[in-house]
Amino acid sequence: MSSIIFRTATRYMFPPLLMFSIYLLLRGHHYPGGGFVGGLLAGAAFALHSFAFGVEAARRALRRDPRSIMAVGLAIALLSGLPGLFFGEAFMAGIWWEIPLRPGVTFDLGTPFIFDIGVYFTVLGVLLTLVFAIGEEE
Amino acid sequence: MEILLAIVVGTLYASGIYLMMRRNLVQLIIGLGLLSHGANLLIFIAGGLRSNRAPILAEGEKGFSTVMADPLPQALILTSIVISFALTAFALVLFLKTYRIVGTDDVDEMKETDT
Amino acid sequence: MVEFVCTIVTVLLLIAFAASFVRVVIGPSLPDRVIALDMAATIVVAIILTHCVQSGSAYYIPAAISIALLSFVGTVAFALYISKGGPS
Amino acid sequence: MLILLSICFVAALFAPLVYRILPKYSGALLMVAPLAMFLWLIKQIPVIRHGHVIKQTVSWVEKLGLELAFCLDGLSLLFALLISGIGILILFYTQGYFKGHPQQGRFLAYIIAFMASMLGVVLADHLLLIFIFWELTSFTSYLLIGFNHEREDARKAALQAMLVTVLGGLFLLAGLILMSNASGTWLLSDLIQRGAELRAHAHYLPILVLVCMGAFTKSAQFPFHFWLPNAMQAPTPASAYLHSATMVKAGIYLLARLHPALGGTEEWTVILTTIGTTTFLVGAIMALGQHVLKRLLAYTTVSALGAMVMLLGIGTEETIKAMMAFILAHAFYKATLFMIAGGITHETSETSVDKLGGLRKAMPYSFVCALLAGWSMAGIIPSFGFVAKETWLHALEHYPVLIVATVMGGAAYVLVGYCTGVKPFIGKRKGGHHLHEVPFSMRIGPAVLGLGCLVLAILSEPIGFGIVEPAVSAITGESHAVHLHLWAGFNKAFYISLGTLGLGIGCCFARRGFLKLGSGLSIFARIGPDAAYRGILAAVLKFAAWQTRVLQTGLLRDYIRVTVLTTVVLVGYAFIRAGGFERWENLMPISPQVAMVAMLMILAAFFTANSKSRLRSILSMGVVGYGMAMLFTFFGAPDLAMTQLVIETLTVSLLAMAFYHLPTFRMGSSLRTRSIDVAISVAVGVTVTLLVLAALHVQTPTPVSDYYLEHSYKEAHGRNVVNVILVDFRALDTLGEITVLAIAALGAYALLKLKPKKKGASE
Amino acid sequence: MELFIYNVLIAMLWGLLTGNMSVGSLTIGYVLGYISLTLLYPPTGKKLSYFEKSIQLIRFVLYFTKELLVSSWRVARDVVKPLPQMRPGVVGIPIDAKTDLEITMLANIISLTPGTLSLDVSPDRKTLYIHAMYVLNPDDLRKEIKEGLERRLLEVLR
Amino acid sequence: MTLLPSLPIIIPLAGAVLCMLMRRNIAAQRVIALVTSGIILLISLYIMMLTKDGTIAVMNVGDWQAPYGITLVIDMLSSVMLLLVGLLAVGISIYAGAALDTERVKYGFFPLMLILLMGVNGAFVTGDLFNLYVWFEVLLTASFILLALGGERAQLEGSIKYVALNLLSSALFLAGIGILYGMAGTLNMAELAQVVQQGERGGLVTMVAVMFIMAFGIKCGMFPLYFWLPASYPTPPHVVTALFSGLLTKVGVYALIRVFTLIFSTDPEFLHGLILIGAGLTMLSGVLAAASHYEIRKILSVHIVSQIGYILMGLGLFTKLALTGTVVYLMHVIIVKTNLFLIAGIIKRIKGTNDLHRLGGLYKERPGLSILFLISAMSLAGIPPLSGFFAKLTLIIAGLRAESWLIVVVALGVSLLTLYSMTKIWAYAFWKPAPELLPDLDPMPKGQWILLLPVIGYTVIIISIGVFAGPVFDYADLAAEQLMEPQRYMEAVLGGN
Amino acid sequence: MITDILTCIFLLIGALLSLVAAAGVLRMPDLFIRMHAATKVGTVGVSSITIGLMIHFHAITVTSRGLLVIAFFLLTAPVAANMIARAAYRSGVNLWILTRVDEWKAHGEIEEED
Ligand code: NA
Ligand code: NA
Repeated sequence: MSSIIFRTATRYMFPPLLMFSIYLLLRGHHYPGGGFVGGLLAGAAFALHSFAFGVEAARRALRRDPRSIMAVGLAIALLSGLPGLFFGEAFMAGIWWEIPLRPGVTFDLGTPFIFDIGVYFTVLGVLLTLVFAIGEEE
Repeated sequence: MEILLAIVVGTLYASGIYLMMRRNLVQLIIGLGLLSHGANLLIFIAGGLRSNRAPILAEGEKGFSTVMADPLPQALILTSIVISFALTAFALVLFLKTYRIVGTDDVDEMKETDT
Repeated sequence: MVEFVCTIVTVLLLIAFAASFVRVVIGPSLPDRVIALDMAATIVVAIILTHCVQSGSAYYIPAAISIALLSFVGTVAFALYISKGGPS
Repeated sequence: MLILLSICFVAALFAPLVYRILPKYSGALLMVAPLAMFLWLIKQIPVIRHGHVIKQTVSWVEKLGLELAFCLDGLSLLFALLISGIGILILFYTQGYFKGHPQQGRFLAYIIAFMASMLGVVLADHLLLIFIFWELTSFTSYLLIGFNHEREDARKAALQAMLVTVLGGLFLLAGLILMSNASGTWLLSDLIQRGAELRAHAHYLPILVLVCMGAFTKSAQFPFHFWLPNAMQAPTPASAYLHSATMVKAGIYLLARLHPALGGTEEWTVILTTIGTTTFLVGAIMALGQHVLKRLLAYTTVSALGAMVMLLGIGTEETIKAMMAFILAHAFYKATLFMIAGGITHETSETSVDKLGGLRKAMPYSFVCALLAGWSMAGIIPSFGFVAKETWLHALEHYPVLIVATVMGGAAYVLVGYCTGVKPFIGKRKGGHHLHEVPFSMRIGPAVLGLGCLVLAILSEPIGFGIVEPAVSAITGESHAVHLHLWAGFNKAFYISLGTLGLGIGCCFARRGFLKLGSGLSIFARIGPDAAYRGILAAVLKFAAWQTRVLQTGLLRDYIRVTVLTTVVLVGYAFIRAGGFERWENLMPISPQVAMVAMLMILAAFFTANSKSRLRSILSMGVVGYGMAMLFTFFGAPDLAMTQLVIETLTVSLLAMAFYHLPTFRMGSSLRTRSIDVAISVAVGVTVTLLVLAALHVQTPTPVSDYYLEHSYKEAHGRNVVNVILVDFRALDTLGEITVLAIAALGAYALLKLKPKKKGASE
Repeated sequence: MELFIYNVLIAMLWGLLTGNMSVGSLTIGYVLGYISLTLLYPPTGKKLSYFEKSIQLIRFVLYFTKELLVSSWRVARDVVKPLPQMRPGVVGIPIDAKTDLEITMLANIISLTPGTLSLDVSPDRKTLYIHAMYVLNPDDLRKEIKEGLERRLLEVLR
Repeated sequence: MTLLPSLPIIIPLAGAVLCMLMRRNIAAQRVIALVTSGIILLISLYIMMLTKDGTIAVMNVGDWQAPYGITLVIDMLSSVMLLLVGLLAVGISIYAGAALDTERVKYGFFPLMLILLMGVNGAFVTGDLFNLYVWFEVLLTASFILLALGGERAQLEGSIKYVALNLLSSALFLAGIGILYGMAGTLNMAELAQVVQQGERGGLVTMVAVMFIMAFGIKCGMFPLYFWLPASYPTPPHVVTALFSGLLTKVGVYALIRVFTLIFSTDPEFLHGLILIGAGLTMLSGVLAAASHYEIRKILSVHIVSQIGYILMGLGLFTKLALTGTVVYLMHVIIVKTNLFLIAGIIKRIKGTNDLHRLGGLYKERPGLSILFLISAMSLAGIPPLSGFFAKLTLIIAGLRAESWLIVVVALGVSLLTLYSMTKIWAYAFWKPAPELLPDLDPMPKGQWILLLPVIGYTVIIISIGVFAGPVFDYADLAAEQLMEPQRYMEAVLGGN
Repeated sequence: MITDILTCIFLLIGALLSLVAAAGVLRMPDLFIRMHAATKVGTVGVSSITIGLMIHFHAITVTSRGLLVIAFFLLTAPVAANMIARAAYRSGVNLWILTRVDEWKAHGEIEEED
């Protein structure tokens, strides 16, 4: 089994890692990052978890089967292409909503961003499907 | 500069092909990896190394004032990197499984289906 | 001045990178290669950070963090591999 | 016409069904189709007789110029009458022959389909349509010859017949298309008008040869005759129909049909006469040595077909008239004899003439019919065979050499006519078991046709101007009056004919000698065309096996070598063809960082490739990846650098995780192998480098990218242009990319978890 | 309680990352941190007490930085010298640290300090084995680590 | 047009996602796959209606105007290909639903199949070179997995060669794209065509074109690049081979046709000459290989190679008539080949083997199946008036009109050898009496009639292509016309400037 | 100006430290000693360069992220080193011949563990 040191370190690194991955996702549209790298880092966090506590524990922490997450991610990415149609535009046309955070400051939420979220979840699911499957190999 | 990089691309392709012709499954995978590196670098060079400035618009600005690196080859390479990662991962598992079932990782011994 | 120093720094770092690459090649044990590669990754981070200074764009910093984290995960994976008695 | 033809095909289609529902009456029911055709044709005789031509055209494949164009003139009328008329009789015959046979329905289907196809050949006016029906006859005859499919001989014979005739068909196709290209029309009726043009065309000789190849294979001309005797594996109704009366005459029909377009040249005459005469003699001689009923008949059929080609080759009005008369005579007597032979074998289970005898008591009807047919075959008055032979000899007046040949052949016909029409019925009974006459349905055909030999002779005159004359006119392309006489007086031809008969009778006495000769001739089986066919087939198969062995070695290395070398050679050739490089402009100056990274990458790639330790190899590849990331960093691609590094690390880690389950490197290749591989790899490297260098000097400004840079923030709300391209401008790529990722993971998972089942579990 | 601090820390980290220390941003950070934590710990009734130990923390950081620089220098010098002067050895150190966090922190700090590298904790969690570059006397080394690093660290943590 | 051209991509993906979400419910997956396939077919029929008057349907994904975004373009060729995919999808779904074991379904056969269809459709509709690469990878990945799924030894060995050589092809393809982009500054095929036709870069264009021949040549199984095909195709379940034979190599051919009529049409003497030589060698080599095998699926597999030769022959001749022939050949061979593999699957089910030496007696026992086989086999051999005849006929007429004698000779000879191979199967498996040693494994497997459904359907199509060759040729002719006049394509995409 | 000089100094220190570390990795006699060089000096090197970076940009966003870089390195480096060292020690990687004491004596005992 892995050492106390590693387990403890993992326990404390896990949340910041997840957070960092979301940070990369959110900032991806303006700065380097994006759903892909974000998803990979989130996956890396769970991979680390599985190294430290075993695949079973990591699966429990994830709550859902990674393959479902993957499918959901794909579904999000696909669905993000549809809103444009309701506005008479083409499939995958970007539709943007300005969400006021506080007076004067708005957050641009757009279908391309939702698409990126789909990428995030797909990549997360993919990486974990792989890591768990290889990890469970005898 | 580009000439040097062209040689790098050539070397990557050459090493990749050489590894693919070895007998070991792992070398096959590594060879494929080098090949995809080579292809990516080729796109990068052929797409033109026109600037070292990242194509990212600074906060507060509305448009680019200087020449930026070409963003399109970058996007293409990103896609290609991800795809080849996916394929490498799958190939790895495939080879693992093959080794288990066939009982060897010697590619030269895998000719049952051809004759 | 900064740009010039950055070039020198990058070259120095590349020499260090080369040195760690040599260790990757000569081994002799797997852990040797792994720590050498980990160090190579660290040096790449350093090079990227230097490039930030040189090009005046701070965009690469998240990249540096990602690499630090991922190389950690990679090193751990190798450590597990070694402790499972995996052959080199 | 089209409707009647369609009815025939429909009848074929439903034959098995009809048979299943009404097994007893299926023959009679299905007979309606050819009967309708036959009656319609009879009705057209006067029309055609007056020089009219009946045409019908329905468009089919417009873009290919292919129409369902049919044309009924004297020639096609004669053939169509034979086909449908004999077809009806064969259907009767089949009813009895296959009584109780489980696959009778299928047989009916095949033979009616064949009949329809054959009718199609003779009625079609469009060159391609002819070919379509032509191929259909080959195909249906394959099914018919192989009808006794559990016998290996039957399967082989069927294959042989089909390969030979289809091969010819392919030649024919090429010939027909060339002909159309040369003449600018697909329609036979137009083509005939443009004969002069065609004969003067540069492609005339190829066209002629190709068409002849088609016709000769179909009509069993030397040296393609060998398939016909072998095809006697077919059930007798099929042999009687296909291999005497109809299919084999398709080639004759075609040549006759094209005579106005292609005929009359020296080439035509030389080719047709030579081949025809050779076939005529070879068939006759081979027939002499046979003792199996059907083979006797088969070889004389070959011979007869040769005679027809010979007569057509000479191409005078007289010879063509003789040919038509002979076709008619031959169809009647040969079909009869085949049916009788089938009946004999049906009742006695005996195939050899020498083991038969004294059947006249048990099979009186058959005897009479056989006698009539044999009579005609021998060319003795009063029979239509005699009429034909008279006309024939008369036509050959100016070709003494051919007359000699005719006499020799005719003598053989006498012998065979005796052996098949008389000998089984006379003399002592052989074989003790209880024999009886063939069933009624099997008597109709021989009776009608046998009597026909006589009746036709009596009706020579009307047949001559009613049926033969239009046909001859169609062949020659101008109208002729044809007079056929049963008795033309004691002329030269008659004496020769008489001589032939005498020689033939002599042959009958010398038959034992011929049988010995026959066994001597069996050497042809080893060195003749049949052997050549087998040899070629075997050689092709051997070559095929060799090429498969050489190409499909099973070694991935070989595959990669060939693939890569081909690429290198072709790209290299294109490079040289393009004239190498031009000069480069606007290259970036060398910067020390990039140069160092480049050197490191080259080294790392080298160590990756040349490593005895797989981990060293893998980690060296990691270094290559890091080098890539640094290059991406230096050239303004932070997203790429980041992704590359992350992916590289992941890949290396995944490999490490998997390595636990894989063995270490063990097998090396020999020095020779490695040297070759190194050489190939270096060639690849050089080619790729040259390619990149060649690409450098043609770089253009990239308007697309400028658009992205300009619109990324304004319209796509993103500052990171690369990311905007990925999720907006070219989001579809990314959608595909994550799909790849997803299924790769799915696949890896499935591969790891799904355990292979025991053998044969799936499908 | 420990979790609460940790959560707050995460929220602040979020602020740092986004470069936006506004209330809204911190709330988002808090929520994200909460989600991450719940993924890790299914809710339990565990209760921990805590108080701010900023002064001790700062003192510790200063001490550690000094150690870091000094030993870095030592190692660097040794690396460059033609003939290295080191005396390496593997030494077991009895530890007072009890909790996972304490043990881990200690091990990490030891590893970070040049010249020492923690190898493993004994199964009974009482001994920490380290590899050291300069082992003139194992007992001196033990004392140095126990009195210096461990004491100060535990001060901060407890 | 804001959606329609993208539906052939979206619908299968949606179906696949649904299947992935319903991982455990096998019955639901079967239904989803069938319904999705049905929708694909309906859409392709609708698209066919739209494009049959010569309209080229264009859609800019994300409303980014060409050449900046990714443009989907459906001309007649694409439309025909889509329709074929639809037809195949429905039949394969039905067959797979009945034939496959639950394990394979549980581990994702249907989502993989649907994704394969997505990739294939994507390749057929895209008007962007890099996007084409992406779809290639999508369908390749799906095919890798379908090939290996099940994990039997032969499958795995075959997969390795398949993976290695196809990835090599991808590397070539990618290199070609990179250079082309550097040269032309665009990835939109219409604009690329414009740039190339301005013709300043002739030499380099030819080099890149050769690379594309190689890259697509590997994918479509051209001589001497086809090794992966015989190594891998005979290994997975029959329904997978059927799917592959219908679609995979054909996408490679489609790509060759697209690229070499639209973009690289400036140097036909060399490039199309090269393709023509390749075509001749391909058909010859494939058919010879078929002659040497005695296993139904191996024979059929190497025959794929041979048929690719015919399809390429039309492209190599590069006349309108020849391309018409190519399009008809594509229609014909996709259906026929799939059908033959499905029949081989049924034979395997009934007799437990596909080895000709061990088979026999099927003609006696299964007249219905025999006729179904015979029709497909003879169509493949080019016996009139079945689909294959018209396809070959057109090519041969085109060859003779172009006075390319040699290729015509080869094509005719190969046709004869094809006939030989088909009759070999017929004689051994159907006519020959059954060898005693082989017990009838499963005299009437339950649900076999479902397996026959698609086979019967395809047989009807095969006959219909022959009988209704007129309309079929109208479509093919329109497709060829559009291919020979790339100007139309460019105008449709770029708006005439 | 002063920031530039400071930036340069920190960058150079970082580079030199990395160089020294690399030299250590090349020269040191056994794995564990090499690890001292690799992990620590490398970490300090990166931190130094990061400080240079923070000084150069002297912007709050860059500084905060720079701090994060340092924090992540300080967090991951020792753990990674520990993992490798432990695994290596247990799997029997040779200690330098001049190693003075080995109080753990678990060297090469990996098989018992698993
Ligand atoms: Na690290
Ligand atoms: Na480190």
